[in-house]
Amino acid sequence: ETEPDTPPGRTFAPPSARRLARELGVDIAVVDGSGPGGRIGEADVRAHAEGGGDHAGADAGDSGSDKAPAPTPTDVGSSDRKSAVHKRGD
Amino acid sequence: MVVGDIATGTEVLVIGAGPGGYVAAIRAAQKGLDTTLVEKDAYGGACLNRGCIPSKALITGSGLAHEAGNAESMGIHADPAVDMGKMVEWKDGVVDRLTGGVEKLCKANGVNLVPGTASFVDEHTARVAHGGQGQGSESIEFEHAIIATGSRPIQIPGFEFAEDHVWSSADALDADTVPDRLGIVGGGYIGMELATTYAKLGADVTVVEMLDDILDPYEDDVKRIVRKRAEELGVEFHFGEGASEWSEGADGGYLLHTETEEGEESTYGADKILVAVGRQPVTDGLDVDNAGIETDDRGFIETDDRTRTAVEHIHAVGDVAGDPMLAHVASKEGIVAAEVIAGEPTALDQQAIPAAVFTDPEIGTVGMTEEEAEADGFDPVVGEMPFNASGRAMTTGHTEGFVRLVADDETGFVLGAQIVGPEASELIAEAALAIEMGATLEDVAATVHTHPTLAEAVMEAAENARGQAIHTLNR
Amino acid sequence: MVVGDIATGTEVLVIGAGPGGYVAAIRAAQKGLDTTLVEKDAYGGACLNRGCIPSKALITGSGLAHEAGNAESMGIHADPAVDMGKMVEWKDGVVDRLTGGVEKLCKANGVNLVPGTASFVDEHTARVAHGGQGQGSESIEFEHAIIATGSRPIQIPGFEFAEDHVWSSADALDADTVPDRLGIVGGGYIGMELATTYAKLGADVTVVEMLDDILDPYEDDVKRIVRKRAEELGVEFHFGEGASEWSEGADGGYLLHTETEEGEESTYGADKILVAVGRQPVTDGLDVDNAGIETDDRGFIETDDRTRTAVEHIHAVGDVAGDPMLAHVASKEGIVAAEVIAGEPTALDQQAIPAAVFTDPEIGTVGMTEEEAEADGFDPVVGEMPFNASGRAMTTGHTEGFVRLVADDETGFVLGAQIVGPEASELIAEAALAIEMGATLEDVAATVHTHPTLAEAVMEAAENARGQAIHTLNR
Ligand SMILES: Cc1cc2nc3c(=O)[nH]c(=O)nc-3n(C[C@H](O)[C@H](O)[C@H](O)COP(=O)(O)OP(=O)(O)OC[C@H]3O[C@@H](n4cnc5c(N)ncnc54)[C@H](O)[C@@H]3O)c2cc1C
Ligand SMILES: Cc1cc2nc3c(=O)[nH]c(=O)nc-3n(C[C@H](O)[C@H](O)[C@H](O)COP(=O)(O)OP(=O)(O)OC[C@H]3O[C@@H](n4cnc5c(N)ncnc54)[C@H](O)[C@@H]3O)c2cc1C
Repeated sequence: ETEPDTPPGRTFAPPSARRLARELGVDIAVVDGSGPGGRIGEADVRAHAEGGGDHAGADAGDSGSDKAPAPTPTDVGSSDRKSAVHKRGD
Repeated sequence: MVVGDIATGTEVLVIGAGPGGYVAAIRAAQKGLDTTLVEKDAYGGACLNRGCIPSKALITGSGLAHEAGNAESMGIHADPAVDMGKMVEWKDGVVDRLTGGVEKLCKANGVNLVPGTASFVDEHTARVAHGGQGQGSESIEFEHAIIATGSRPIQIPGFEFAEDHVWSSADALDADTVPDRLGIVGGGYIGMELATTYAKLGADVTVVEMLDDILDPYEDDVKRIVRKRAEELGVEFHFGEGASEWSEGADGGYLLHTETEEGEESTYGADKILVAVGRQPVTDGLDVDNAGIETDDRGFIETDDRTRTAVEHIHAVGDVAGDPMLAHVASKEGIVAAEVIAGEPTALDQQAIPAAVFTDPEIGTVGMTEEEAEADGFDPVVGEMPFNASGRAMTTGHTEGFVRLVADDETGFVLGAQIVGPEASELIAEAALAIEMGATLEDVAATVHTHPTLAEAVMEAAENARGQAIHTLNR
Repeated sequence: MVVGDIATGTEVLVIGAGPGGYVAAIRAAQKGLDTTLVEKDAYGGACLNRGCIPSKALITGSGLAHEAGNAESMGIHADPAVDMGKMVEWKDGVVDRLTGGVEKLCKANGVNLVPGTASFVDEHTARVAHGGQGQGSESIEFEHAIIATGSRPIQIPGFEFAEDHVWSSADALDADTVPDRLGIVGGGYIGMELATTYAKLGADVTVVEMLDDILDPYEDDVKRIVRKRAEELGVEFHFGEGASEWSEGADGGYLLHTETEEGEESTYGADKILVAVGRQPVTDGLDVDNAGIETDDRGFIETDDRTRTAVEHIHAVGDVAGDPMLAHVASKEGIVAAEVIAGEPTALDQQAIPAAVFTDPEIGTVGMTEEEAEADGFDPVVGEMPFNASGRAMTTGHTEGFVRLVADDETGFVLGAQIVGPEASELIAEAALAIEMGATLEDVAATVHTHPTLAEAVMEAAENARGQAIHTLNR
């Protein structure tokens, strides 16, 4: 039985992405984050699980995920919440 | 000394030193821009001098006196006497420290302060008339301008503001005695904050509101809690009635006359009549048309998501730029204006704007209601935690209200929050960050929240939306 | 009626109904597991009955009385009299409602409640001795167990707890009168919360602490603010002194004897002596060795990041599982234990645990200090906002303290926050969410914060770290 440990030190990923990593058996410490500063989102975790390391960008809507990495408030120009969510999530 | 018409130049001219203007000026100066801030009255604008700050100070004072006088069940016996003049003096001290601070911060950041009234001469020139007799005026040439002239209370026909009987909100915040009977026209947030304040100070408060409830934009269950508590405090409400006129009463006080849509008339005795029916933008005397700018039919200046007016190098921020007319919106817009002028890619891209009402209990909201989320095409899921199930709320003696989170069912993204209860104005900050960060219900629920705190209720509401709250039953 | 030794079976046996155990039991039942919760004393454990909740209730009561009695500068004249018996009665009412609520929530979620004292027979069997004379016992077979037996106050030699003179924290929360002089041994958070409470209730409080300051784990500038305020309230501190013994005084009270490391002796008069020097795990009589579990040299049960003990199907949560001994940590661990047993991929993967001290002013901290961040290999950048520059703080009359954010300079990630000031316990929630989400300083700064709120100070601290705060000078 493989059960990824919670990595020591800080992990820059939201709780949902950390939980997903455990669910998929991914060691989140080796996932490349596509968010600001290398923040890891759920799409990054899924991309890692599927593609062996190469991450899909935060805006890549084709990662097959129904959830998406945390957006950044510098998403200029999308004053419409819904379109912002869908852009990140579809 | 008579100062003639001298001409100076500046990169950024900011007109009005309220929370829109002074924040814009400081940020512009921080970005290395030569910045001039013109203010005709008092630093800090409406917010610091006769709005947010003085109202919150009196809410604290009246709240403390009232709470201490009603804590027998806690074993506290007190019969507090309030010296209203002294309380207002204390409030004035707070205001003075803050407005003095604003002036100092502007100077420390290198903003040129120019007292006076500004008006546009053309697209790149303003004239500043200095106050006082024979003080002359100066011409200022600017590369960019930020209009932040704010708003003033709306007057209604027959109710000219006059301190001895018809109060504006500014008068209500500067009274030296508590009137025995206070009639309030308008049950919006300013009317309700002042109704609560004066009821706690011992006035018999009557609120007359044209609509059929208080606090128009809020949801029914939010309004109900605030209205019920106000009624407990002795506030009397008359809905569906518009103020038509006032007259002198036989007892030395005044009579407030109202009329329903059907023409039914009523009369309420009052020693002061506070009119708080809304605020209108201040652009008169500003001659914006000289700069090629038009105002809309309500007097507001239209702007885009970079706070630019139709004339690209002239921005407008704060109350003068339209709804929501809130201090933190003015400041946010001020920052965006300054950074856009500095060439940065800043924009009004916030996902949600929090707002608070400092009634008893407080209201804090941010983002979408369930109904709005539905209208926006989401399939919303809702979680609630009532404060009467919160240990922390019980230990504060304040258990009215709830935290409600609205999220997208499919993705779990938090879309909105409605909080009514103790410290709602503070608790909404976490929800606002959750929305901006694109946090899910799981993220909020998995974040460890200190025990015992009111903020735990935010976590519990997230768990409730997921069907697994601990301290409340899941539906 | 004498009940014989009956045998039952359960999927999950939870021992102890404090915030660790009852939360674990409810979550386990929510996950569809057949769950039995054994409690020998009172639902809610130390936290609800003689810890978090009663202390916070008395902090509210004493705080309100004190504040109302010291608000002349606000124009409020009151001379509150506190009926301590009544205040404790009110506190008891709060506790009763909460413990009753815990029992109801357990039942509503389908948890089997078994009153009694549990001990392990073997790896899959526990015996529960029912309370009262001749009440017999029962055997319970379990697939999984969660040990949540909590902690009790440490006694020091020569200071056996005895209500008429040597108080534990539980006694201090149950007094019916305020002692004229209260001696407190221990300047940790429990000692300091009670020192503040009793000082506000009018006692002459003396705190004796072996170390050279209060609140050991906190930073100097945080401690200083709380210590100074306590001194203003009349609390007298004696650092570097250990309590050696007590004796009867000539005046009917007692004498608290202390000694420095160098053997220097002092004596302080006191009518009650409160010993608050820490808490130790409760495992006696539990016979954990029968289940193959060992305790460490301090008596704690070691666990992994899934709350499992060395025996994989037996978990331990809360105070009995070691530091930090906090209610919300117990609850978090309880949830993890239940979900791990239910086969879910939950773990103790939180990035930071917030903690609060409910002194005057409050302290709220989460994550790393600047020093810790450095030690951890980060290049930390720090931003601060003092509350004396916060408009909201001024309007509440409480301006001591500050918000400090610690972030990684390179990426901007928020690593920690230290808040001391009004509502610090609530404000820390936003910082905790920021850390869990991997938010940057820019994220926090760009989130619109309601004006006027204390939470704006979190935003300002983020801006200060970026060199562009508006309401405080940037360094
Ligand atoms: C009683 C009350 C309570 C309130 N409470 C809250 C609250 O709790 N939270 C909140 O967010 N909002 C609150 N508000 C609203 C808040 O005060 C406004 O949204 C805010 O002040 C708008 O800021 P501003 O900078 O746009 O304009 P203002 O604050 O109105 O400032 C405009 C400034 O421009 C100056 N000016 C105008 N014309 C000229 C000119 N031609 N030349 C030079 N100077 C000029 C004015 O003298 C003024 O100082 C409250 C308002 C009131 C009345
Ligand atoms: C004065 C004071 C103030 C505090 N304030 C705070 C605060 O503000 N915030 C905070 O986070 N923490 C606070 N704490 C700490 C907090 O109370 C503990 O961290 C928390 O109660 C631990 O929870 P627990 O479930 O591990 O154990 P406990 O709450 O100790 O519960 C353990 C339960 O197990 C039962 N039990 C023990 N052995 C057996 C057995 N063999 N069979 C059956 N039942 C058994 C006990 O009767 C008890 O009910 C405070 C503590 C004190 C004393």
